[in-house]
Amino acid sequence: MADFGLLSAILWFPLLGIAAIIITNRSRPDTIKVIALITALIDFILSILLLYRFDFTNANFQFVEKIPWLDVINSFYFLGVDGISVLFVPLSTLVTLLCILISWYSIEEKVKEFYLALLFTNIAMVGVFLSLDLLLFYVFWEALLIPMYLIIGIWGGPRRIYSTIKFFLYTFFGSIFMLAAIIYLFLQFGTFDYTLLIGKTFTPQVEKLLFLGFLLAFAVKVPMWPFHTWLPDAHTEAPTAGSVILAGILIKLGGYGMVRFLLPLFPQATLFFAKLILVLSVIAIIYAGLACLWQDDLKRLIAYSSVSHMGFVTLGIFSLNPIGINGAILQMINHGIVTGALFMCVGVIYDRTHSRAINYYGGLATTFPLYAALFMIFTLASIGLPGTNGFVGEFLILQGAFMKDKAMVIFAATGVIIGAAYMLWLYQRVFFEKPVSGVFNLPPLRWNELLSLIPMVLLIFLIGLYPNPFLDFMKTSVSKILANIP
Amino acid sequence: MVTLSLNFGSLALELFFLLSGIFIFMIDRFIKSKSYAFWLSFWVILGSMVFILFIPFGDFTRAFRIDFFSSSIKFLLLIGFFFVLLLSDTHLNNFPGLNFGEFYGLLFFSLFGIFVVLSSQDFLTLFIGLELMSIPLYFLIATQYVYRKESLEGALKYFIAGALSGGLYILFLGIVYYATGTIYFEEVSKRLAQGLLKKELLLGAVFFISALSIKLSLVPFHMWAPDAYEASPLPITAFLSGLIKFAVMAVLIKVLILAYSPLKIEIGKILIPISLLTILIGSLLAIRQDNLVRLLAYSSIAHVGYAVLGLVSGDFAGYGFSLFYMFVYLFTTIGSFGIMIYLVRANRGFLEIPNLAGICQNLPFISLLLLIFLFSLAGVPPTAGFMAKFYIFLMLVKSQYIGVAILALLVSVIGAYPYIRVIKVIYMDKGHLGYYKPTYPIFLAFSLIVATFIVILLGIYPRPMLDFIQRTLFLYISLQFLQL
Amino acid sequence: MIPFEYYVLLTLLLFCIGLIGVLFRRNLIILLVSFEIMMNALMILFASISHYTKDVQGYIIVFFLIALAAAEAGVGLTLVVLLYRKLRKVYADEINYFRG
Amino acid sequence: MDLLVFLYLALGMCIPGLLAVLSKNPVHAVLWVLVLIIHQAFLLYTLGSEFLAAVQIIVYAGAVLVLFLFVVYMINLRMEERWRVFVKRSSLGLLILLFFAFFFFKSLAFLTALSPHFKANLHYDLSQGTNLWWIARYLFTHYLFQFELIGVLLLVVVLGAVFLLRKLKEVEGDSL
Repeated sequence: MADFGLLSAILWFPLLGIAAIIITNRSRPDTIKVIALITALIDFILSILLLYRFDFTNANFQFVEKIPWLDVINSFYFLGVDGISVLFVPLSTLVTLLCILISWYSIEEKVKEFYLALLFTNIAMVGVFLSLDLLLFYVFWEALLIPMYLIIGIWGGPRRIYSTIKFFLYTFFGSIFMLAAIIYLFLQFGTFDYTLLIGKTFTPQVEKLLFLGFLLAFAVKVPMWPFHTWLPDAHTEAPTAGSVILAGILIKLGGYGMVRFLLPLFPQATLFFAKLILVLSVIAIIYAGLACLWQDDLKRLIAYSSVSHMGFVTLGIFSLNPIGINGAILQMINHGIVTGALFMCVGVIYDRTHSRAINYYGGLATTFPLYAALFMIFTLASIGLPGTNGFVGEFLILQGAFMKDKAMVIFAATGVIIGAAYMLWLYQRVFFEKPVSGVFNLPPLRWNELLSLIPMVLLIFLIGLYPNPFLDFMKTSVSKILANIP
Repeated sequence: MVTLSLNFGSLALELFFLLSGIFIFMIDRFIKSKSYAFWLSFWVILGSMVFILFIPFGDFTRAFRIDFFSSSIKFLLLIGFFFVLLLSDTHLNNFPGLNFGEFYGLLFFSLFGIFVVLSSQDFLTLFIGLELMSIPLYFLIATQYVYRKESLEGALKYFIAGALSGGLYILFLGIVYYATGTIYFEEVSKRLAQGLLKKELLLGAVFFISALSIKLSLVPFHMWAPDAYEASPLPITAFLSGLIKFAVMAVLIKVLILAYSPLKIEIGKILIPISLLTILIGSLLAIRQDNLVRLLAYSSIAHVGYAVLGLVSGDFAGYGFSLFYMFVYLFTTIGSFGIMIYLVRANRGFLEIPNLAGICQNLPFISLLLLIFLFSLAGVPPTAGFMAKFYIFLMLVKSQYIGVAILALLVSVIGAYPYIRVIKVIYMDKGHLGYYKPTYPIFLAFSLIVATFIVILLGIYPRPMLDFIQRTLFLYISLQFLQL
Repeated sequence: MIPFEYYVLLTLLLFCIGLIGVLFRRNLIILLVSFEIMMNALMILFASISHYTKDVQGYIIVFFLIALAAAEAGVGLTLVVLLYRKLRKVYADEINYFRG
Repeated sequence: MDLLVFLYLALGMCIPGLLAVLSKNPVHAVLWVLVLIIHQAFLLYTLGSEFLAAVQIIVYAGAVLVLFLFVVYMINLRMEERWRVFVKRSSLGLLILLFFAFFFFKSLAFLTALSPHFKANLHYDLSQGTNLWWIARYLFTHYLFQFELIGVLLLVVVLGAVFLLRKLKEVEGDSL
């Protein structure tokens, strides 16, 4: 196969950058930044190449690499992509690239460590999306904790330590149960190989327990409603890049995990629990939406809005029909782009004024017009205005959920309205009204900020106006996954 | 009359150690130069690492046997000991008043004791070996008593614990002798295989495990560990928590295989509550420690608890995983104590965790290494700590101890907290403590890099090491059962 | 012939007496003395088994135990003397420089 | 007659043992242990080993206890003023003691019921030689290795004591 090794190249290429950064003297931060940027750029180009070569008529795993890793327990270094994961890989590399750009001036201390952590994050994120061996998956999944723990804890805001420890312990706690379930699966079937595990049958009792083990890990990451409390704290205190990674990729891992593992491996349990999860999703949508209304902190508001949006994603996934799942995957990518961009925007003004309080701002539209325009686009995309990508995703999800359960959709649609309310109200409070003293004479947008925001705008309109190519990638794989579910 | 083999060839390595220990010890008075003792021990250890590959297998009387298992474990221990020597050299340069030769000499005696323990074929030799292993340590812990008052207290506590362990061990010896009339592993095993005396020997095993659990600092007998660790010089602490525990674990496994294999399931059941409590108490008490050494002491308590979990199922593969766990822990210990030796050179106050605040600014390299080791101790991939824990849990679930596995997993979340707290202090707090930036002595840098390399390598690709340990064990077991 | 159980009972009794000393006394000298009592108790067991079964091993183990007890006493006394010279304290609960 | 002798010796060991453990004055404790040791030596003699009885008296009474007495006099211990011995460490101690008491009483039944019925491993026969002869014969053949080890062990104790008691040169300004 001609493309053998492409996935490994994408996965491990940042190691070169890491090595180069390690040997660079820390007194030359600009060199470090340039190295990191070039590494991320090349990695992104490689992942675009992957997208280009990907054959979306084929529902099987492509670019498969399988090398024995731990013989004793029959575990493999097993990589592959299908329609579900292929879009996330370029998204991860893109987010890393943009994070490097957006932090160009805002990270001033411990520059070396910061870019090391970012590149390491990139490896772990891509690894999670690529690995088809459960143990390998778990290793990457947990390894992601280390750099995120550091990114939030070192470069974050005033209450960063509380948030980062909360983040670490919550996610660590969640994944422990997944580990137990993985070990059980291995002992039952003697393999960690995802492709071999599909279609195995269990007794209902066991299947439910295993499902819950996996679900807990994913639910903490997504985060679903009762487990969401780490997210606002972590988002609020993280540095801009950290928030963008959290919103853009990290919480997508949960949704990805659900589509990848829960549905195909435990179809019966999925059916059994689907109703419960739908209810939880709707609770998340409405609860988080309402919570947004009384936030006075910009980042916290956006963090709660992502809880709400991820509620849509789980709603879509557990509507268990192709439309809903396609919508959910697309919405995950949309949410990564839009919320990531919103966090970048907040980072932009935070760097200038060092305040995240909504009351602090007012009338930015007159003093900072270009920024206001960009923010408007992201706000509208977040609400889901037709023509932006948010509309496509939410529409598909609601349509899918309608086919599953009509009552849910009514509640979820309320969530859309609440979403419009809080985002527009936020926009009104920050950009209109009378300008306050703190927002005059803000320095204009820098090149790195423009460079990182423009691609997001382009993607929003690209997906919003012409979503078909993106949906084509996932269609066949999604229907294959659903084939198991009666 | 049994003919006895007086095969001095198989005793060669031990004799070599003994003689070089005595030589290094005795010569100390007559040589002014301080570094000769280190170089001598350095070459002795390097030499014996080669030497051990050529030692013929065989018996010396019925008490002492060189076989594949003991030689492999000895080889691993020699590697560990080599690094302890390197650390000692770095650390002892802070104490020009000390007699280095005597220090290294006593270390050699302790290693000699460990080797005897590993090769012993009966319970009496095992006991004498254990004493020989511990007695030099009582003195070594107290090395710094001129400078630090606590060191005598630590030594005394360890001594009292050790003496209690001795008492319990002799009680066990009495029960075994009383019940079977023999003290040889194989004979005990034969009696057990005939289905006789299970109850009596199980009672003996309780005392045996109590005696060894004092050396391993398992829970009802863990009190001495933090004090002794804090009191002793840092290389000795590394020796205590890395090498000694590795060796004692190996011996426990050996006895379980050789003497107690018909009872291994019952013994496993005794070990379950002990190890769970050990993990729980070690993890909980580690939370409120402010001293790095004490933190690592409690963490070593908890880690041995995890390693013991590999023994509960009575499955031989689990024994291999326990040994693997201890091996990983050995190198994590060497790395973390190496880092502490470096920190102490910068400022003694660095052993208190709050003082570590913000050292990543000025000591970025050492902070990064500490980060790796702490994550390994917490069991986060891609470090070796995760792989070691993973295999233990795998074993537990495989042998249907699912409840135990879940409990241990839950406690491991608590156990992660102390380490991430230290990382928090290092990377996220602002610090004010003054210090100068010491250079990296070549040996310290070497051992740190090797330990880091091993911890990461075993986290990513543990297969060769695991294969080595498992094959050793299986070969040993199959030979053993062919004999019987 | 005295019943063999008597010897076992005597052993256990003396061992418990020694154990009481080890666990409850805070005078280090008496602590060491209690260890000696424990050792001595066990010697009786080995010797009596040997006597009743005509097996030499027990006697030999007793011989080793005497030597081991002497060694332990040596170590303990060294530490006690040092402790006294350094700190003028011999009570186990008075030396507590460690907290927690 | 045998029984009477045994009872006397048993009492002669248990009572001094208790007194030693409970005495306030370490000198008294050491002297009570001396009484215990001498009784034990006789017990060992009645158990058929005159050699061990002699070793017991020579090593214990002659060396170890004299060492103890020497240390007690050297550090000039006074009597314990307060009778607070059961206070300080009792909580943990009690726990461990209870643990052992439980095991003892649980095991006592079958331990005492079990008379040693095994076939002797290293059999000896008094018609062929004295007890001392047999001990020596096996000590220097079967148990040669352990015998040498004990030698090393005692050597280590001596060396360790030398190591610690040698006066360390205190280094100025070095508080490490």
